[in-house]
Amino acid sequence: MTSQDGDARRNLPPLALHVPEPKFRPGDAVDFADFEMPVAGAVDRPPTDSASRDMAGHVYAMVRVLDDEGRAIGPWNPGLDPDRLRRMLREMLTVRAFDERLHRAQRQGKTSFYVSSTGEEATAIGAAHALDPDDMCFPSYRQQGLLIARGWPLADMMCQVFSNSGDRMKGRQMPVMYSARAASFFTISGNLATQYPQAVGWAMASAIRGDTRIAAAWCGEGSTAEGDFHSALIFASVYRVPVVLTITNNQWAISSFSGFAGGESTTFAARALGYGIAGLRVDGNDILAVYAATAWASERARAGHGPTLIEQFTYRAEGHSTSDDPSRYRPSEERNLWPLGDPIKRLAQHLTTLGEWDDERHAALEAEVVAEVREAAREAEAQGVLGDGFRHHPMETMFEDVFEEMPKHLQEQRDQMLAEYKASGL
Amino acid sequence: MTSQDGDARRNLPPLALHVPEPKFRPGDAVDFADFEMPVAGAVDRPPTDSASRDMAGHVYAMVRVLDDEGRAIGPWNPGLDPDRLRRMLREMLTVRAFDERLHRAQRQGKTSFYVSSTGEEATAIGAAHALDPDDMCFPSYRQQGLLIARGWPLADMMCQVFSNSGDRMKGRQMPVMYSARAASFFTISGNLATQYPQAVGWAMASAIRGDTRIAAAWCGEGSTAEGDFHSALIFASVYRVPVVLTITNNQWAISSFSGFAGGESTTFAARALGYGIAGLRVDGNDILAVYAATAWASERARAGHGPTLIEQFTYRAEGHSTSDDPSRYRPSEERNLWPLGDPIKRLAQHLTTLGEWDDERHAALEAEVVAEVREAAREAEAQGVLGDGFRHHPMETMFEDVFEEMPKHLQEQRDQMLAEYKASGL
Amino acid sequence: MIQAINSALDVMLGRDPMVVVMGEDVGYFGGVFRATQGLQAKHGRTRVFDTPINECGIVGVAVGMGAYGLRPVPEIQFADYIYPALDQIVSEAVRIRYRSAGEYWIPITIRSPLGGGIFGGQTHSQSPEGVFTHVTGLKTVIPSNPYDAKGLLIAAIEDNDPVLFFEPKRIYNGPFDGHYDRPVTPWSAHPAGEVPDDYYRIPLGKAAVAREGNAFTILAYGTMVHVAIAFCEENGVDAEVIDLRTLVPLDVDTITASVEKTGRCMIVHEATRTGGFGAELSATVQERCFYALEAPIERVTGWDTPYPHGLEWGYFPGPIRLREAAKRLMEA
Amino acid sequence: MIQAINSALDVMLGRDPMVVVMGEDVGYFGGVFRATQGLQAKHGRTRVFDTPINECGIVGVAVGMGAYGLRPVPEIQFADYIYPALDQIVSEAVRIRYRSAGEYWIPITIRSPLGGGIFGGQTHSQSPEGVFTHVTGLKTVIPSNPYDAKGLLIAAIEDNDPVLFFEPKRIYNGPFDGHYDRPVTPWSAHPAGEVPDDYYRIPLGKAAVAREGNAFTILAYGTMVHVAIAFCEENGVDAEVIDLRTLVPLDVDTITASVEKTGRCMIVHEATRTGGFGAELSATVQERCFYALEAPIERVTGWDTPYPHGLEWGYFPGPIRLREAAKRLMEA
Ligand SMILES: Cc1ncc(C[n+]2csc(CCOP(=O)(O)OP(=O)(O)O)c2C)c(N)n1
Ligand SMILES: Cc1ncc(C[n+]2csc(CCOP(=O)(O)OP(=O)(O)O)c2C)c(N)n1
Ligand SMILES: [Mg+2]
Ligand SMILES: [Mg+2]
Repeated sequence: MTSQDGDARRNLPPLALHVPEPKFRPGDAVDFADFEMPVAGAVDRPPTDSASRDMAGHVYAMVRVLDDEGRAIGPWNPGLDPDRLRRMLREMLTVRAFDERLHRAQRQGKTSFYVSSTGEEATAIGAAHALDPDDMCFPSYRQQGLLIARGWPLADMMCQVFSNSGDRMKGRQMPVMYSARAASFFTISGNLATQYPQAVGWAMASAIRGDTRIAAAWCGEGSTAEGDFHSALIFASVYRVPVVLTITNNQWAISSFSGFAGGESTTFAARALGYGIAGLRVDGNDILAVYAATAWASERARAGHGPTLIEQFTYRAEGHSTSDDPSRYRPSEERNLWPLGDPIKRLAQHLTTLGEWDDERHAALEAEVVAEVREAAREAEAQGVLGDGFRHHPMETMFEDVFEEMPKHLQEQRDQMLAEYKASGL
Repeated sequence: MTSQDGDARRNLPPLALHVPEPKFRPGDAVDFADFEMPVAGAVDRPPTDSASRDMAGHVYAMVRVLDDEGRAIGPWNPGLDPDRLRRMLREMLTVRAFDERLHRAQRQGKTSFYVSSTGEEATAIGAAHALDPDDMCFPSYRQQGLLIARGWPLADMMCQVFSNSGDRMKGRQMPVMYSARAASFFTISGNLATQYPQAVGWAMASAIRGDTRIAAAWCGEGSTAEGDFHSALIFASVYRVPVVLTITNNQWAISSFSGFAGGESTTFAARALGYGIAGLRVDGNDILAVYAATAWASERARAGHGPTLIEQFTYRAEGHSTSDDPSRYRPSEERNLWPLGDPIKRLAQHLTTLGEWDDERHAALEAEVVAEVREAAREAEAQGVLGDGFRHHPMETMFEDVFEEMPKHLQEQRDQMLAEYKASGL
Repeated sequence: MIQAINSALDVMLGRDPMVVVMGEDVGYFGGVFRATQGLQAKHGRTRVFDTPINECGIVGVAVGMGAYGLRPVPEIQFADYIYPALDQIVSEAVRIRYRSAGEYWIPITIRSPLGGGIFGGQTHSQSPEGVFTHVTGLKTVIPSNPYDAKGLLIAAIEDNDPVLFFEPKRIYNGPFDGHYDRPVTPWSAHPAGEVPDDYYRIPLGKAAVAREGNAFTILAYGTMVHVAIAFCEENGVDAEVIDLRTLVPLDVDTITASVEKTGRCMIVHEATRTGGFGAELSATVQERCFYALEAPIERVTGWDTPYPHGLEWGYFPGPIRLREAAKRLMEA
Repeated sequence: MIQAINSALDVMLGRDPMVVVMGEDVGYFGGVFRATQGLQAKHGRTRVFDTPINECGIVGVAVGMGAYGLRPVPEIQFADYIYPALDQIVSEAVRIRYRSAGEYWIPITIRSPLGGGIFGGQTHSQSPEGVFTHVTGLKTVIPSNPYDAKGLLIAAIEDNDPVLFFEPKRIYNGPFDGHYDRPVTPWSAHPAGEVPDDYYRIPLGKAAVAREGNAFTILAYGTMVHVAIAFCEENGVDAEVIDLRTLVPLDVDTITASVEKTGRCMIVHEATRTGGFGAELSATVQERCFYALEAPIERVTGWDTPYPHGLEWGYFPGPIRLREAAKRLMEA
């Protein structure tokens, strides 16, 4: 084995590589005592035409509206009416019930894979409410909340997860990779962060055409390391694109903590400074803060002041997906000790503080959404689950939509497949 | 033609796309009156273990050592002795003469392509002096100054440019894509910014091995838009890598001004903030500032405090390359009115201020380096120039070094080529 | 050919407000090969514009624009620089119709100059079409003359699927007979150099018989069409030259008709040999014309080396190599 | 097979201080397929570590490490995610020795799981080897069993050129006979499942005759070797199965010897058909064995579609397709 190594100079101290490690590993006692809880209501709300550099503080602080007692305070309080808050609560509960049901369905062998968003429901639901219904969403695989907030039928989503005969995606995509054009929801990719430049491009197109719709995109904090993230931010900055770019920082990327995406050295919102665009850092488990920040960014975009990068600070309560076992790399109790709490409980507490909610109504609502999810699951499962023989789209549909018109070589391949099936007595 | 466009909402003002435009286009009167000249000596020199966030001001300000009278002032003054300054001056003059000679050679048809660094000589020469000779350089195509400062034979570089029989790269690379392992100078790529993550990787390796050598990389401001730039910065930040990353912001990328790389919204040094690493912005035509900033960054790296991103603010005085005609996209007089002047003149003025230089010695030195370059060109051209028949490496050398050992299919192809030549009477 | 491409873009920018043209240096400057010269001045800065130097972003935002309903025509300055965009092409542009079951589609045309013969060295000379012809959902077009270039480019822009439109830069200014030591002849002297000002289309997926003959069939595209024809003419070889024009979808019928007639087949391309598009052509021809073949199919391609700057004419599959291959083909 | 790969990495980390192992989730966690389990604990955090999610960076820094003198073994979590790294592979890793005329070289081994059959959908199932086999300067290895996997991976790590080491994930835990509805048999029941603990090498560029036979030759690699053998056994077909093991450089001699003997050839791979590595194999076989061939070469491959999640067994070239192709081949 040849080495290209030279001789180190002996009179200098040796260099060393820093390899990040999370605070706690399985076996460690979890202790968030030194977590500095950002004060609710303390961050100012700058005008939406502020220069990026003038709001540098906002990338290091954290916008919080709900305080420990569940009161909404400070300049970011969006002052939403109780009906709207109850709708948000209902939608978050629906997402949670939906996730629980499909996680279980995967365990029961009804599909291959599922991704929950447990603990992060506020990031999608809050944003959906702050955007206009026809603003275009470019989500990652963890924004099922957007679809649910936009009223998309649960059974339709479940059919996708089951790759069954009711799956509008015809069994082509892995579970949770929804597409819903009528809800202005872009087809989800399995490749991380590719949606980021696409969202920027869509918003550029909207600006070129003098349209009024803006675009929004989401990716995880781990995915911000991808080159596509940089591509998106450069283009967004150069053309002052009307786009809202959200990083859901749930602190984990499969087994890697956010330090492997640069989180030890600064915040993710701080990336905005490097591109001269607006950046906001938000308590992602505080749905009012999520709403307010997204509304601020969308107002900014609509007024022609360009893009905003929002970091939603949250915590991935479950495993990365059904393929994952988080107890292998982080203590199981971390989830419960996590200081920013649960977004559903926090909104419920707020509504209670307002005198607009109580435990009974909460229990009733929970039961209601669970029943709704159960009903949807029945409807979806009636159309088949993954692997149950021929309850999927016909095999030859596989050749459709590769191109707009099927070219000859694909027609030939389709015909060959059918002929071979026939010859085999299938 | 089908459209996927929806209907714009009529009650909102239409969006518009911002497309950057440089200040001056051919035909415009060039006027830098509103250029805010940064004050020499005004920027503080923070300790080399400062946190990135604590030196945020340094990414927006500009480190300058030489004032308008050519005096070296302020905390960044490296206090170099006159001999060293004269060496730097000589090297800058050599680069300029070298560039002029080879630019001419290309025009005379002796090679296909050439890239000058006129006006930017300080960025490479200043950095080379601040690094240790065995620190590893990952240059772009515009850092010929590094090789010249490290004493590399000019004739050897010219042979590469001529792709002749003396070309150690065996005629394989385009002109100026040097490689000089003995000078710790990495093989230059034609693909922009790829050297950035490579430099980070080399420095990671050095740290893993407990070596003492650091790495340095250069790219143009236009190239910072590439994904590789982001890759490099993420890895550099995560592992606190001992690497000095320089952006030579010469304000142009072929015909595109720096606004198309994000330069309208912030500085290029500001990118550092997004990764939580140290950032410095420097007058790249002030070789003392270049030296001082590179020395600061290398001290920081060696002490284990991680990477630094340095923006060297300069101006590309010539065309992008011999294939370019800058008068098509910018006024020709911009070059002369550019407020930060010429790095060679500024260093000469400084030496003169010190009483260590005068016009006569300058003229003599110029004549000396021109003669040296002429001599080297003679030596190189004696080994052939591009396209002069068989004054290049034998054709069959083309098959070498694709792999360490030539596999059978390449041997067969080589033999086929030789047999076909023979059959054709060649 | 560069004017023909410029004209196609001009025509389409004029006809369809959804068309936008973008890329490094394509705006004010008009592109490093002048393909977009004058278009920004004529059609405006939001229709024709420069981009950051980020090929991933160029294609990535074009995908988003395509999803919106525009017909973006991004340029990659050299085909050698398309690799950073590969993921947005392979995993996104060409997959979106499929994965959304037709809800979204991406009508983009990526233009890029390819090929060598201009002393561009290994990073301005590559012919990477073989990387893309393996990618399903993508159409790949390589024109060989101005007339085709314009008609094919218009068809590509109007196509509702992603199209990769590679332009052989060696023939931007005139056809090339393979003799690098001869003066360049301009397109004006060539019949296909005449290009109507107006709109016209050449359908994707149709090859052309560039020269009729009976001795054997030469399958070629781009620059090599001219090298092949010149070879036949200079050597009095009665070969049939098929100009593929579109690589995917491939016009198999035209190919097989010719090979059935001649019984012998030579495949010529500038790209490296192993795994190049020639391999697919060879496999297809032997599958379809097995019983008609009288000799092994010959592949005349770039060697399996990078494209070397100073030695480029050793790499280029020129007249000598065609002659020797023809000998082997006819003697077999 | 996953243990064999783990063992190869363990052995090489122990033998050579220049070896480092890196990638998304490969450190503490030990990789999403557990290939690097226990290695960080044993060899330390600067030898085995997690990386940012940036495939371009993973390969890019590995290139720099290779230039320094390390032997990095980066992992790309799924072959479907290798495209963002393409430029650093194609334009850098494999070109550096050439462009520097041997001054620098990049001894890296990129590991990545490929192939389908685990309901991974279109972004966890691809077989992109055909994109890479066209790239000169790169070696491409695809093992089909634990014994080979370990010996080939060690040889790859010791190789001074960049090697792409694709691991068919369907056979990580046992061979696969192509019948998705049958229970998985573990490697322990297979002769090649026995893997010595110590260092050994299997040279790159050598194919293996996985099964002898006379009726026709099947060229296969990875998962499809087992599908092919099972097909022969279940149908009493006397075919010879060649396990290529290394795609580039290709063991042409073993291939031609077999086809000269049998006179018929079937090529099997999971990747899409057009422009796949099967095209190169077909072209090579017809060039070298033209006069021995009694029937057109058959390519049995994935269809030219993305790998569909729910319909994956329609895409997979399984027993039905092999049977029908064999019929055509023998009846011709
Ligand atoms: C290009 C690419 N690389 C790697 C993967 C594999 N992968 C899937 S999810 C994931 C982690 C993403 O983490 P993060 O971005 O933080 O999102 P989260 O899952 O936490 O929402 C990885 C590495 C992928 N899907 N695509
Ligand atoms: C990946 C890639 N894309 C595009 C190019 C074509 N190109 C060569 S130099 C250049 C401009 C670079 O500008 P900048 O980074 O500012 O460096 P400068 O030339 O000013 O030193 C471009 C676009 C390339 N070489 N590589
Ligand atoms: Mg995450
Ligand atoms: Mg520049």
